[in-house]
Amino acid sequence: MTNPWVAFLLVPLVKIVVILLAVILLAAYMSFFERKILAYMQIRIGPNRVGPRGWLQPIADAIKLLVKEDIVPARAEKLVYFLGPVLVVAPALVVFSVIPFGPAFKLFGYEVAPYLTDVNIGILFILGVSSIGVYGVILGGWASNNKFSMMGGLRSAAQLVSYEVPMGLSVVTVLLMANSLSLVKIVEAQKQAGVWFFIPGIVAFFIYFVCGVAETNRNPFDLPEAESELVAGFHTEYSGMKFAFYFLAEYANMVVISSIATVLFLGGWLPPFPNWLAALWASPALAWIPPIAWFVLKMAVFLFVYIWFRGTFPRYRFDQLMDLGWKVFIPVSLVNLVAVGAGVLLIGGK
Amino acid sequence: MSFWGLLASIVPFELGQGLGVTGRFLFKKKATIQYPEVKPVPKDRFRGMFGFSEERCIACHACAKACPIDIIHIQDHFEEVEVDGKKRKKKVLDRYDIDVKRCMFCGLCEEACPTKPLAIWLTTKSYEASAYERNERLYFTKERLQSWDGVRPYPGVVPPRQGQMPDDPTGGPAAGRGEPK
Amino acid sequence: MSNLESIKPFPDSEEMEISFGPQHPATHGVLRVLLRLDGERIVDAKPVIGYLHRGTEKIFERETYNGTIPHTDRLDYTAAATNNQALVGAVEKIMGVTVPPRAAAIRVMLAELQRIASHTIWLGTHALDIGAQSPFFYTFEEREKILDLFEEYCGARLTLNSMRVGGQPYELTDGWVDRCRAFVDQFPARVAEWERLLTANRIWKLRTIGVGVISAASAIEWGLTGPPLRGSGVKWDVRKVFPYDRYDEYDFEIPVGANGDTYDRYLVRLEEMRQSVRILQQCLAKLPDGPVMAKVPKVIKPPKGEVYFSVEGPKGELGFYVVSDGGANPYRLHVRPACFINLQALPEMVRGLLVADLIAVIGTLDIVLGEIDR
Amino acid sequence: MSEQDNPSGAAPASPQPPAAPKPPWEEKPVLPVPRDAREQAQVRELAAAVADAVIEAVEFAGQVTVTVGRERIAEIGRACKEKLGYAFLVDLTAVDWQDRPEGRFDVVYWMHRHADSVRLRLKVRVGADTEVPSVTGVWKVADWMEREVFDMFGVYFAGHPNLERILTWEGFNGHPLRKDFPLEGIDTGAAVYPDVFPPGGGPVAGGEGE
Repeated sequence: MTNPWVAFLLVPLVKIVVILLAVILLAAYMSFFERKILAYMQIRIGPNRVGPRGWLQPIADAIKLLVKEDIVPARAEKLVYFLGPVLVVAPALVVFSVIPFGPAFKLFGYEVAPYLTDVNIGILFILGVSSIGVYGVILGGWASNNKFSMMGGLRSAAQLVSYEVPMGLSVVTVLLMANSLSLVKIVEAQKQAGVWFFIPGIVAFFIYFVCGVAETNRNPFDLPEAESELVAGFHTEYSGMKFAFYFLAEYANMVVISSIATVLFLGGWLPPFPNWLAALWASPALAWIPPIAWFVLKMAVFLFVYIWFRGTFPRYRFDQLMDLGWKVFIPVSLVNLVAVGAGVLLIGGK
Repeated sequence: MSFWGLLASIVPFELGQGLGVTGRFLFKKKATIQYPEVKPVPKDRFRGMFGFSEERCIACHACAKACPIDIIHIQDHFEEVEVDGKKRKKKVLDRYDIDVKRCMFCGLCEEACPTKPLAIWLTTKSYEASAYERNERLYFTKERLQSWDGVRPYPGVVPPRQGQMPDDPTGGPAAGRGEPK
Repeated sequence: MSNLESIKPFPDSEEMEISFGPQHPATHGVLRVLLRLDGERIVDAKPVIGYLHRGTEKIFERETYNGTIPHTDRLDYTAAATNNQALVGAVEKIMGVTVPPRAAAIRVMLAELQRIASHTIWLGTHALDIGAQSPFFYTFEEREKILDLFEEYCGARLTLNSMRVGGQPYELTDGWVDRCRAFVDQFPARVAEWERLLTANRIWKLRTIGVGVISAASAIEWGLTGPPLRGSGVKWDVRKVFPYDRYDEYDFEIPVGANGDTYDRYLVRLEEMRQSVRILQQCLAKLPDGPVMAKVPKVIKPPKGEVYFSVEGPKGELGFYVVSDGGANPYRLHVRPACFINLQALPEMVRGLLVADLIAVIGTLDIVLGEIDR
Repeated sequence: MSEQDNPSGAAPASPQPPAAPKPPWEEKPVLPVPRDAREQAQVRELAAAVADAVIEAVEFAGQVTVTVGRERIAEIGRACKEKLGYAFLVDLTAVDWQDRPEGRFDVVYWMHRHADSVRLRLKVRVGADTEVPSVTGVWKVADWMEREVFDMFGVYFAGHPNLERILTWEGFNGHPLRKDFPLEGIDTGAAVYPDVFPPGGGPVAGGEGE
């Protein structure tokens, strides 16, 4: 740390730009991969016309959405209609500020951490900020002045609120095991414990992931935008850049959920199986792989499962979704919380 | 309920089974045909663009009568032609128009045609007859019917009157078609 | 009629009217359903149809009898062969024509292939409505194979125009039988694959079991035919009751459901596909030789009279009522559309359910607007 | 080929080869002829169930048509359903005989009995401006069928719960399946953008939509 200006201003600024660009690009390419993988599951080829094998498709989509006419329904509530996409996309991007993509490393003599900041209440911050997104959805649905949008917005609100509870409860089990709210510390705790938390917290892991699918409104919980029922749900009336914001937010949220799952349950940037295959881990064969690659790999597995779900499952009905959330996941995660707590006490924990 | 039934009702095995099906399809051969580059081959009996031959046509109007939606318009007159030194009256076509934009490609005109080989047939394997302006481009006079101005013929198909006459539908592509009765 | 108190837990709540369609992704075309909703619960539904009305029955009156066949292709455009079969059957009945056995066998094969094709579309779209995307593509792949067979036989894939009064216009091509057999042999495995995706799936079961229930008695009362009727447990099939085109020579079962809900209708249709495969195998095994066209006059002029003839289409009983005044054009040619009459029971079936169930019920009725609106 | 013949039919309509070696499809088709069916079991049954119901009974191509009085159709329909077991109304339609003196329209009911799988056709003759009693009270399925007949022919059904147009739109002028309705249709005044889509033609090249 030679120059404080570099440490306090330049490094965070560069990090912000890099993370933002990376996330936006990732979300855009996420849509590309989704289309490709879905197509391959459905014996099709998928986008393959723009660029070599279709690799420039997301760029073309982005340009199309940018230059598209931005239609505002005549009887929409203009300000709120504008606010909706902003409220959705901003929290989705803000959350990335606390996600640790890897351990700190040295670059040109500076200590650089591949994350914007390590807040000691990181996980609370994420839960808090990401729930703001629901306002964007419900306000956008209401402001469109369309009955289908309205229903989509209401469904989404109910769904997000009910699935936040079991999700939070399953996160708490990890906190019990790691004894910290900081995401970096949680990863380090997994390194110390020598076991990733998805093994002791298998139930919590499962609940977290399913609730994450529900939180991001993805199949089989994609009711707010179920196109066969509600046309396109809350974003029926949105077009152009505003629609792109909703779209971006959905994919960014998927990345958020996957990366949190990676951090909490799959050991973040740690190479696989610290204790069982310690020899392999320590061996130079895997050592050359940068930690951030492990993180991305694990995240990609989650994202693939997201797409796989979408390619396979039918959709729940709204009341069945609520049943599942309140009557299954919340009791199970409560019991699981108690069990994990007891386990931590018995083993001695910290 | 047996133990396994209970277990199956809690653990979603059957969802995993479904995931297995879609997962397997990930690696299967894809069904997509890259259309403009790869053209699907129509079958021999495929009813595509019209083939028409003016010299075979005897102007009997059977096709126009058979057409369910009356899109074949024929006008003719008699002319004196000298055949083997004898003067004979012969029907000459003035107009043979098909309003292809309304055509259902049902093939009833082809079935009604009494000449052998047929004067009008649809087994040309050509299907790229789309146009930007339907009223002009998809109205085929007898000249256009024989030159296929505006139709992209299927590779290997020669428009009527260009080069040689295409294969006779009675002897060529549609061989084996059972004669009614 | 369901009782309103049980539907409306909050009697003071305001009802919302929503126009579901005609431009809606899940109404299978241009069906419009006027819904009165209490929250998401359907208080009343009123189908509004006619957006695809083309006056087919009026057009029939100016055509010759063979000229009407291309128009029937466009009624239920997912099942052109059975439409053709019903029409030529009606005209043959009023003419007193007997079809040669080979022609009848070809008709049966075309009709059963068409039934499979129609049911595959139904399965794909029904699953897509309920949210499962992939079966749509898997089923359409199979359907393409059937359409290839149709194309090879009669030159068209969708609007077949494949039958004539008195028999069949074409002989089978060389190798058609082998290709058909190849298709038929691999098809049951594909059905089993689709079943692995859906039949045991708990989400699919949640969405379909107990949804859109109609009892056997009220199914008859509402005039349902085809799989919706059989799903309610009524063992009734025109192929068995009034065997046409020598259907009595084939050995097949009529699958029936028990509860009359969406899941039962789903199972019935899947089983019907397997039974169609069975009929096809029998057809291919003992395809009779001989002519494919009976001796009929060139200009068809039936005697004065009236005749109704129906076949078991993929959607239900498809009938044609021919009134002839002795001329070469039908005096009146009325279609008894299966979808039109099946759709009529929709309000009865969805009252008190949720919007999402409406989609499932529309899907399970397997309507085609071309036949409803004519 | 076997059809929906009545087992009680006196003679099957489908041609029978008269012990000739030629199969029926190589013979000229034997046209069915109408014959009186008053003595057939189905008609007798009906006559026994409802007194003086049968005005005329004809059997043609194995299908029995009974003409009944217009005013009594609902009553006869109910008797057919409840006493004779015709629980399933297969079809209901109308035929326009434009210049017939005894009433312009035939309204045709085609019923099915599940017990022995026989079908019976009822027919009433209706004048241009007389009403027919609705059978929706007997068979629920008749609801849309009667609406369709009303829409297409302009036959009014008395006692129908919701007699409105079904295939054409509310306010359409005329009844398309009447013989005097022009085949090419009428000017309904329903052009959406008359300047872009002039009457009598498709869209003009280069025209701009709204």
